[in-house]
Amino acid sequence: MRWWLPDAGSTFAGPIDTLFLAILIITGIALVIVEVGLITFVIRYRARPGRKAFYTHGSTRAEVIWTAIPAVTMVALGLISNHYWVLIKDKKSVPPNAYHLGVHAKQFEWQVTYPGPDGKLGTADDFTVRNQLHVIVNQPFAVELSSEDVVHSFFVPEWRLKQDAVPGMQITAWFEATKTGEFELGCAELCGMGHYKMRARVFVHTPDEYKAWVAQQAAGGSE
Amino acid sequence: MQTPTVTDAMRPPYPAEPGAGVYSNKLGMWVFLASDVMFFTALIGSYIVLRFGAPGEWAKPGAVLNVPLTGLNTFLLICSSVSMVKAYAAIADGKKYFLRKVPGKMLQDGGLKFWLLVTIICGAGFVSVQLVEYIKLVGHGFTPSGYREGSLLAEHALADPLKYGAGVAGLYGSTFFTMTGFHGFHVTCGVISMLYLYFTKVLPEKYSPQDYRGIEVIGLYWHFVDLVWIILFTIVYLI
Amino acid sequence: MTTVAHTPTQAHHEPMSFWRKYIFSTDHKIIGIQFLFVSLFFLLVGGLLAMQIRWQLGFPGKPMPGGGILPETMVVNGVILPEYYVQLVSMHGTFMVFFAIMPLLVGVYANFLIPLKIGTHDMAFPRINMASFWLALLAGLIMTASFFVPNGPIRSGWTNYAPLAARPDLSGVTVGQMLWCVSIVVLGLSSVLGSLNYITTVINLRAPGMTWFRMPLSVWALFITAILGVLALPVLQGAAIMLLFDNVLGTHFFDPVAGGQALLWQHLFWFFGHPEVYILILPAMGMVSDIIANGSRKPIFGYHSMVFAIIGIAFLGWIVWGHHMFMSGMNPTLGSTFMVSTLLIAVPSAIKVFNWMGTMWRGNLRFHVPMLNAIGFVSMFTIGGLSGIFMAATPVDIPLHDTQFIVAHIHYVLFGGSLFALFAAMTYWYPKMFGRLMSEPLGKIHFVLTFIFYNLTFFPMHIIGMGGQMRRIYDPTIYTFLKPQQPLNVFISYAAFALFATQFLFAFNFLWSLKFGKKAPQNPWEDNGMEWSLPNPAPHGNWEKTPNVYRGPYEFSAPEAGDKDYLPQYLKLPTDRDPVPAPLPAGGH
Amino acid sequence: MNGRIFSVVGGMFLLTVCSKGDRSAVQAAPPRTEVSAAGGTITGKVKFTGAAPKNPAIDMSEEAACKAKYPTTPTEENVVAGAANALANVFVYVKSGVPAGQTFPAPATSVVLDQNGCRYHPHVFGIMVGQGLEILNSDPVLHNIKAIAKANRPFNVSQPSAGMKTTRTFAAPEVMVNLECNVHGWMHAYLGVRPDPFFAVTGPDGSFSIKGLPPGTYTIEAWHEKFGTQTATVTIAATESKTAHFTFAAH
Repeated sequence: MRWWLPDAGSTFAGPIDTLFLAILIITGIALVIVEVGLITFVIRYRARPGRKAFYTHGSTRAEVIWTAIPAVTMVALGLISNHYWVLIKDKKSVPPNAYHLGVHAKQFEWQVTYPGPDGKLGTADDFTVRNQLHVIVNQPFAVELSSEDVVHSFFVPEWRLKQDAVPGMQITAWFEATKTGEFELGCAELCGMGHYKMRARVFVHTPDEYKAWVAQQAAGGSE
Repeated sequence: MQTPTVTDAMRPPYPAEPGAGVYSNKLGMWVFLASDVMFFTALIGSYIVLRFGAPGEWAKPGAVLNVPLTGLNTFLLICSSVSMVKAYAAIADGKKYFLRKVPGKMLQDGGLKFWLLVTIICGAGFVSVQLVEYIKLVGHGFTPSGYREGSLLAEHALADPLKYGAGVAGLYGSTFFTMTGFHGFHVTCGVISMLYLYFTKVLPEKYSPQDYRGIEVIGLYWHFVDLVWIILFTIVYLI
Repeated sequence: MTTVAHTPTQAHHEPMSFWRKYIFSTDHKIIGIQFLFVSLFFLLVGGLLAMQIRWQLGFPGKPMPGGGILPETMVVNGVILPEYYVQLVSMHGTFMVFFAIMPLLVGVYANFLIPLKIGTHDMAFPRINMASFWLALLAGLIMTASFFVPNGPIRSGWTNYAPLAARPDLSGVTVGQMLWCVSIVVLGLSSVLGSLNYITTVINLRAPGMTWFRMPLSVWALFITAILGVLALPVLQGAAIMLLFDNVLGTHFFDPVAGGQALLWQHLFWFFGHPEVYILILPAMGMVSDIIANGSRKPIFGYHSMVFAIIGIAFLGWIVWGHHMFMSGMNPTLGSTFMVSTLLIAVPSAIKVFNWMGTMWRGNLRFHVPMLNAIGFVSMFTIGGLSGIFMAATPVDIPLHDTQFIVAHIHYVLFGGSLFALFAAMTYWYPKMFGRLMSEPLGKIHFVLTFIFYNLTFFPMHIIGMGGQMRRIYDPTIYTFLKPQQPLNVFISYAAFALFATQFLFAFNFLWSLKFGKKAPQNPWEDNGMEWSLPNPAPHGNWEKTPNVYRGPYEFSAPEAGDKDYLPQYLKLPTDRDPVPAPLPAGGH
Repeated sequence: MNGRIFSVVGGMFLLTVCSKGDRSAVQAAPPRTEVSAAGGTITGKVKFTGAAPKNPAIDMSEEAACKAKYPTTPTEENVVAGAANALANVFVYVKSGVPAGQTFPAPATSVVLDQNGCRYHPHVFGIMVGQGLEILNSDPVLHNIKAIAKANRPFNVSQPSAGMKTTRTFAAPEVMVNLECNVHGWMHAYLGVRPDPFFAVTGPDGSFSIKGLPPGTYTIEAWHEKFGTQTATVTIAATESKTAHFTFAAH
């Protein structure tokens, strides 16, 4: 049984998980304050004969406190989050040495275009594979997302990466896988009856495994 | 139940403290107009977003749409606004219901019945001109989904794609027909309500300087519809 | 002393026919009750759809009991088909948001409470009010009809994202999509007509003495909600019309091939969407404030800050819609601005929660069923509000967006929030509507069971959402990373079935007490509201003579009240002077 | 007052719950004439010249259930070449020449289209107007059958588990209706809808035969998904057998 976020599989996972934990702690504290407060009030101030409620219309001091504290916390949270948000999503954050792949989403499958031996996308030797994403570990990759028909969403939980593929738009999402092995890519945006079946396998190779695979693909065979 | 004493209906009921100071019907119409502003914001906002985000060149003004005729039509609608104000003034300042001779003045100082009738006719005129315009445009091949193949406009667009915005004709048609269509729908509703008021309230002379709420409320609506058309005319026809 | 010139015709009591009095009634209370029964029916429909969803998620591929009655376009050999599953998901959202919770909160309680709580005879425009109900019912019937048309209802979620919803060849839905759009336009009109009625009534028809800051928080919340409704619904109408034209007239608003933009729909929908979700929670907040003050026998803590918190939520609600679209390919810098506004909107909600706790602090708490449900609201809404912060922080939203975590957040705010408040409100104003009291023990059992099963159903959704289970997927078991948490899906399904069953307790209590409930005394909850000065059920036209208001709504345990711990707004104490209505505006215009 | 509200609103409930539409739309069977058992037959062979293009391999590794059904790697069936350049999967039908006024009853048996091993069996086939098409899913995997048609109403049906059966009929003649599965992009099938039984699909040896033709001159068309169409005219005097051969140029 899994009770926490998926295992970390990319460089994003570290900061996102720590931020998740920080928010969990902040909200946890707030939740405990409210729930414990409610329970103690319910027990302590329940109606007893002869008791009269304390007649007050409130206190501005209390209001100021529980306005300022949440406001300050939220602003702090905002500043931290923005730093990572720009790092992950901003176009200029895509590392220059990233390998570029073309991912074309279509109703109910992912068509991944690889640059082929010459390493450049858009040249004659590119080849396209259905529902298989092959990347190299510890090497930044940039996925150029496009969609043919409806909005799909490129989502690899282990990489903490989600980006919608919108028809008519070319969106780049970058990541750097840190763990080898086989993962899964799912579609996170409802795209029709086969939405749940838009599953592709993700392989994170060591550099030479990847080269071998590319060579074998370029030769036209399939494994 | 206590018999209602007839107080001046034009005054707002006694709120606990000075509220908007506007009687309920007028306040209700103002709130409705706010909601209609949001409706047209959605349509016009989308038009602006689509036009600036459009991949190709938008059609040049006047290439497809008949600007001079619609300009005249706009003038007609503005006149109907003026006549609406005259109708409102006629009843609000206690003028007679129908035309009455004013010594020394060429055009008698018309009353509510005359001016509201003028407004209705101008409004109906505006809608019919728009309708004729629609029929002509569709005849030329300008449809909500762009230029119909093999139509006159399609050939023009082929010949001069820049002037006719051939690339984004689909958007051009969609936005044009939706916005002007719904404005036309609003004008038609205005004309129908004015006709209803005309026969049930104005002709039987139910309005008086003490209570002319219906006229003021429909006047508000009419000026709003006229204002929306001025905006639409500028951004759809002129630019 | 002062009356409105055109009081409704009940002034001289000519006997009204059954039809005029109950079916085509212009009495705001009857319209409120009509809304109540229709909305409860649609709540049941929404619940039934939810049960089928839970069956499919808990037991994918296994024949659903009772699935045989459905046509073979939806269920084959008892197994739900994927296209029917996405229809279930879309229709569950649509029915619950538009035809159950919104009418229950705004249709029922704005109609029923506003004239009673501000001391007037009826709404400013009674006939428009009646039209608002019948349009809402018509919209509901049109939406229900979309189940019985070829290709069934929509398949693109209640948010109906554009390219899928705009292209019948891609979604497979033809007539159903048009019916959805038409139903939403009709509902928009009904909601706008209702809202402009509430706004005009609150501004103009308050009784002498009922100043702005003597209005109870429930009326404040309903007033601000009406403003949100009047400004938000037309935008959805515009978007629905554009979607309808894309389906029918072949326009290209959302068709990227011909230059349209897919994101345009998302911007339009969520520009309406976020004020909509505040329409779904503000009335609940208002009514809970009234009930908690009553239950604690203590004035609401920080009345003015509560009012400004409602206004703050309503205002900020207009500038946060982008947080639904962090992942949608929208410019990331927009993501940053929407994050800041979204984080700020958490502050007024925090203020409200702390003020409710402040009200209960050193109170004299009576645990009648409305109070229990109100406390349930506060505790559950807190979790809902806090789980919203996870998604407001944009990097954390990356793994969580469009997963079951969002579904958990929605249900904690909507079910734990609005529905608990509705259970409280329905029980609280039941005597005023029907003259009888709902059974107290049955109400308590229902609350306890609902509270337990509700948490067992929706809390684990946070867990499977963190695990990455995407929203609206037909069969999670085909993903290896979701297999380890499938037992949680099964657990949630069982808890959901139990939660659904518990609701029949409430339904039985509600219907049974109509005829056999204990006769309600004049002021069963010993509350200060103006409505309790009327007999139960309140007569047509409410007061003979517009009542006077002498004090604020929350004078519980006030020193002047002597031995009693409440002091109704309408009670004239010897020291009170009759309120002088505001001077008339000059010139009468 | 409450009793009334209760009964009134109960009535409204019934109003809102409309009864389910009538499911079984019975199709009225028009009166038709019988096909004479004798009549002429047209047989022939379909060949292609040049090298047969290699059918691309299908990587079914994502669907273990389907992959297990193939000893070797399955390939697409774009060009199925038999011995001596024989061309299979060619849909040969009588395009025109059937004497007007003669209508043919749709056979009661329906054509079975089986989805097995993530492939359509048969790949190309014919069906008569009004004849049932029974789509069977023998894979424990989701297939959705999307029929792309212009003359007929398109449909898109899903079959998530094995053993599911869906029946459809076609109201108008159309050559060819494309069937595809969006979940498995390589799955394609082609279906010719004809008002008369005079059609056939070439087997692995490239041969076809159309029987029971009343006397008359017919134009026969041979359709192939990659090589296009070719026509030939044949005249049938009495109960005789004529031949018509087609040769496509491989490209």
